[in-house]
Amino acid sequence: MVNTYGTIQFMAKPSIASTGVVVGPVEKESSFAEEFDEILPLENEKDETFERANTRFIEKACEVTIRKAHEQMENIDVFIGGDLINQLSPTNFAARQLSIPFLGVFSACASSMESVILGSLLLESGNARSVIAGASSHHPAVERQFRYPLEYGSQKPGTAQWTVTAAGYALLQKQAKNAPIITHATIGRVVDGGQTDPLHMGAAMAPAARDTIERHLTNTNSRMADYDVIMTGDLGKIGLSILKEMFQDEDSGVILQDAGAQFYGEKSFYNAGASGAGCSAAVFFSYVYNQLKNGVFNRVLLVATGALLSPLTFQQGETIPCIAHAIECRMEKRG
Amino acid sequence: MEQKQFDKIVDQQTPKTPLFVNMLKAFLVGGIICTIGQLITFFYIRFFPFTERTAANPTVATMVFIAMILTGTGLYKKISQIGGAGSAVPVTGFGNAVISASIEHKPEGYVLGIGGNMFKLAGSVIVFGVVSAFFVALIKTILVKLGVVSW
Amino acid sequence: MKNAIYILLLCFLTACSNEVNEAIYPENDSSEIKQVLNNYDSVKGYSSVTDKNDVLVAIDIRRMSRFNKEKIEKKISKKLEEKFPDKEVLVTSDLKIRWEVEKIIEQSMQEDEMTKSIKKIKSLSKEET
Amino acid sequence: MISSLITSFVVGGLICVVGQILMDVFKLTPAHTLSTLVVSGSILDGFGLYEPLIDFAGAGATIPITSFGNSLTHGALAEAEKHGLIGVLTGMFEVTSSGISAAIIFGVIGAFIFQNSKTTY
Repeated sequence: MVNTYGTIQFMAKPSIASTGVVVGPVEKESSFAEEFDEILPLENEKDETFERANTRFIEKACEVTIRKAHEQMENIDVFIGGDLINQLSPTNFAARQLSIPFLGVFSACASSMESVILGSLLLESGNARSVIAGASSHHPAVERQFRYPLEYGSQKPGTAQWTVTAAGYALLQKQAKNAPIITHATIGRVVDGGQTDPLHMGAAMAPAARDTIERHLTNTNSRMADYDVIMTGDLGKIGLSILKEMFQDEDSGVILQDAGAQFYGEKSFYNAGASGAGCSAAVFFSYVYNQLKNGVFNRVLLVATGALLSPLTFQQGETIPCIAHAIECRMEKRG
Repeated sequence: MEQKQFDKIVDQQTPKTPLFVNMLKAFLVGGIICTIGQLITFFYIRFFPFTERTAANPTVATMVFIAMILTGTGLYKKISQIGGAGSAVPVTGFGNAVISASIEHKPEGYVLGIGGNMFKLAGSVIVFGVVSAFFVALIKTILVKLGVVSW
Repeated sequence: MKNAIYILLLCFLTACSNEVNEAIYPENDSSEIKQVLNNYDSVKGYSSVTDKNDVLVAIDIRRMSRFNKEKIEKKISKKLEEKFPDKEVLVTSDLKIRWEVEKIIEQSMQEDEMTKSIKKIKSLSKEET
Repeated sequence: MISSLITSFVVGGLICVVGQILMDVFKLTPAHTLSTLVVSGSILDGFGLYEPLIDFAGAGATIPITSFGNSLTHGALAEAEKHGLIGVLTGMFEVTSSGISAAIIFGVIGAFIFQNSKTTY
């Protein structure tokens, strides 16, 4: 393990052995719908609270992940996960059910990459053989905590994003067969672009994404064109165009992509696109992972961005600090 | 990158709010809601012993009842996405704020959930209505006592 | 398109106020009420009933004069009180009361019945909001 | 009657346009917008301007939330006229209770009837 200016280079070839993505009913409108492992017909079952439903999504995603790798729950050493609800209660409650040694992480919508980085570090140091890592978000549960009651009519501006209902988890193992390996990771710095509008997250998160991507490129001594795709988590359509504008790189136009901007395609109902911890997790662990496995992509940079605000801080007039964590994945040529 | 430069980029890339279109939609939706209110007022005047003045009360209650049905069936937020202030400013918007909060917090129990959270959005309207009414009435009463204005 | 809507609305606003409706019951002492009411341009119609104690006048005020509704009502009722010093005068532009008064006229009620209705109407109008 | 409907449409619509301007131009949240309108309704009544508007526009003036501030002030003023300064405190809710009580009652009934579990958006 080598750390240069915040970018970690993994030597032990931690790899993503399998993934599991479980999404809610609204997400069947997603342009990635075919890639998801399971689409549940209901956001919550009768008499089930949204928080409890969020827990169920996480449990389900973990089960799918482990089943696809033909592993047993008992053989997993550590479970790392996060979500957006206060005190991480859904993930904590899922850990109660799974009874795997558990680390809860929070960096808002960047939680997915944070847990993968931590998992890779555990593998690298030899302290674990199998780690399950990921994140989730649940639209109604998140909405009621951060914004207004679900049935409250408030006009959403074009910059607003739709928090997805999704749980995405990945099983990390050293040198799994025919699986993409994680070569580098860049831990993000908290960057504040001075934005205050909680309905314009893309603008708030773009500086954090730029900071992480730029540091990653410098530290690994590479250029944008070296990657098949650099995919950010949930900047949304407007956030992505802000990021592209900030780079002014001739390659940024095609290579920079955003999971949130593509999640719901061009449907105007979702305004600027998707967001939420589950958004980056779902897209990275389904679409991007499958493309890597099928050899369409060989080298990708996944950057999950998170806005570290709470309903209290923006009412208190604080600006929105943001963070972005990145991992670089490669698919080794099959020999 | 400097803050100024970044702010400029954000400004360029963020689509402008379609102010005129939004105003027109608010006008139409708000106007329609008020016209429905007027029809209900006529109904109460015609078939019940209410005058123009006293019919306002049952009209407001009926509008809140309609807001309950629309909120519970999930239609009100769709109307709001089009209408904006047009659906928020009429009393139905006040009803929507109260009713949506109480439906939302049902899982936390009747006392702490519904009772405690019902006014978490609409409470400020009552607070500021009462406070401003107090001061306006106080000032006017004092001015009348001083003989500056009359009732 | 939008201008057209506004023009249409304006047309509606002005066009709807042309029908004039005057009814006084019983007709024998109509002249004095008529005299008073015809002086007011803002009143476009009225119906009135009188019994031995009361004068009830329901007026229809032009839309744009409605801002001054209370003032107009007060003025007219003062004028009428001068003409009928021994009767109680009630002048109102309330729709409910106009409908009730019209009902009395339509049914051409007898004295007793009318007194009863007038009492009911007066108690209605006294109710605060 | 038709003219009443039109005036209530126009006046009610215009009050909503003011709300939309507060939201879009001054970037206020819905709660801030409604509070501002309620305060302005009560100030207008202080000048004796809101009641003529109700006379003119009917439901166009009573349905928007501004009438809430108006009737609170109106109750307080009516009571103050009778009982002096102390009436300012006691008369406040005399006139307006219908909006609040309807919201509370239908809020509780709505919570009983409706579930917050629909997934169709």
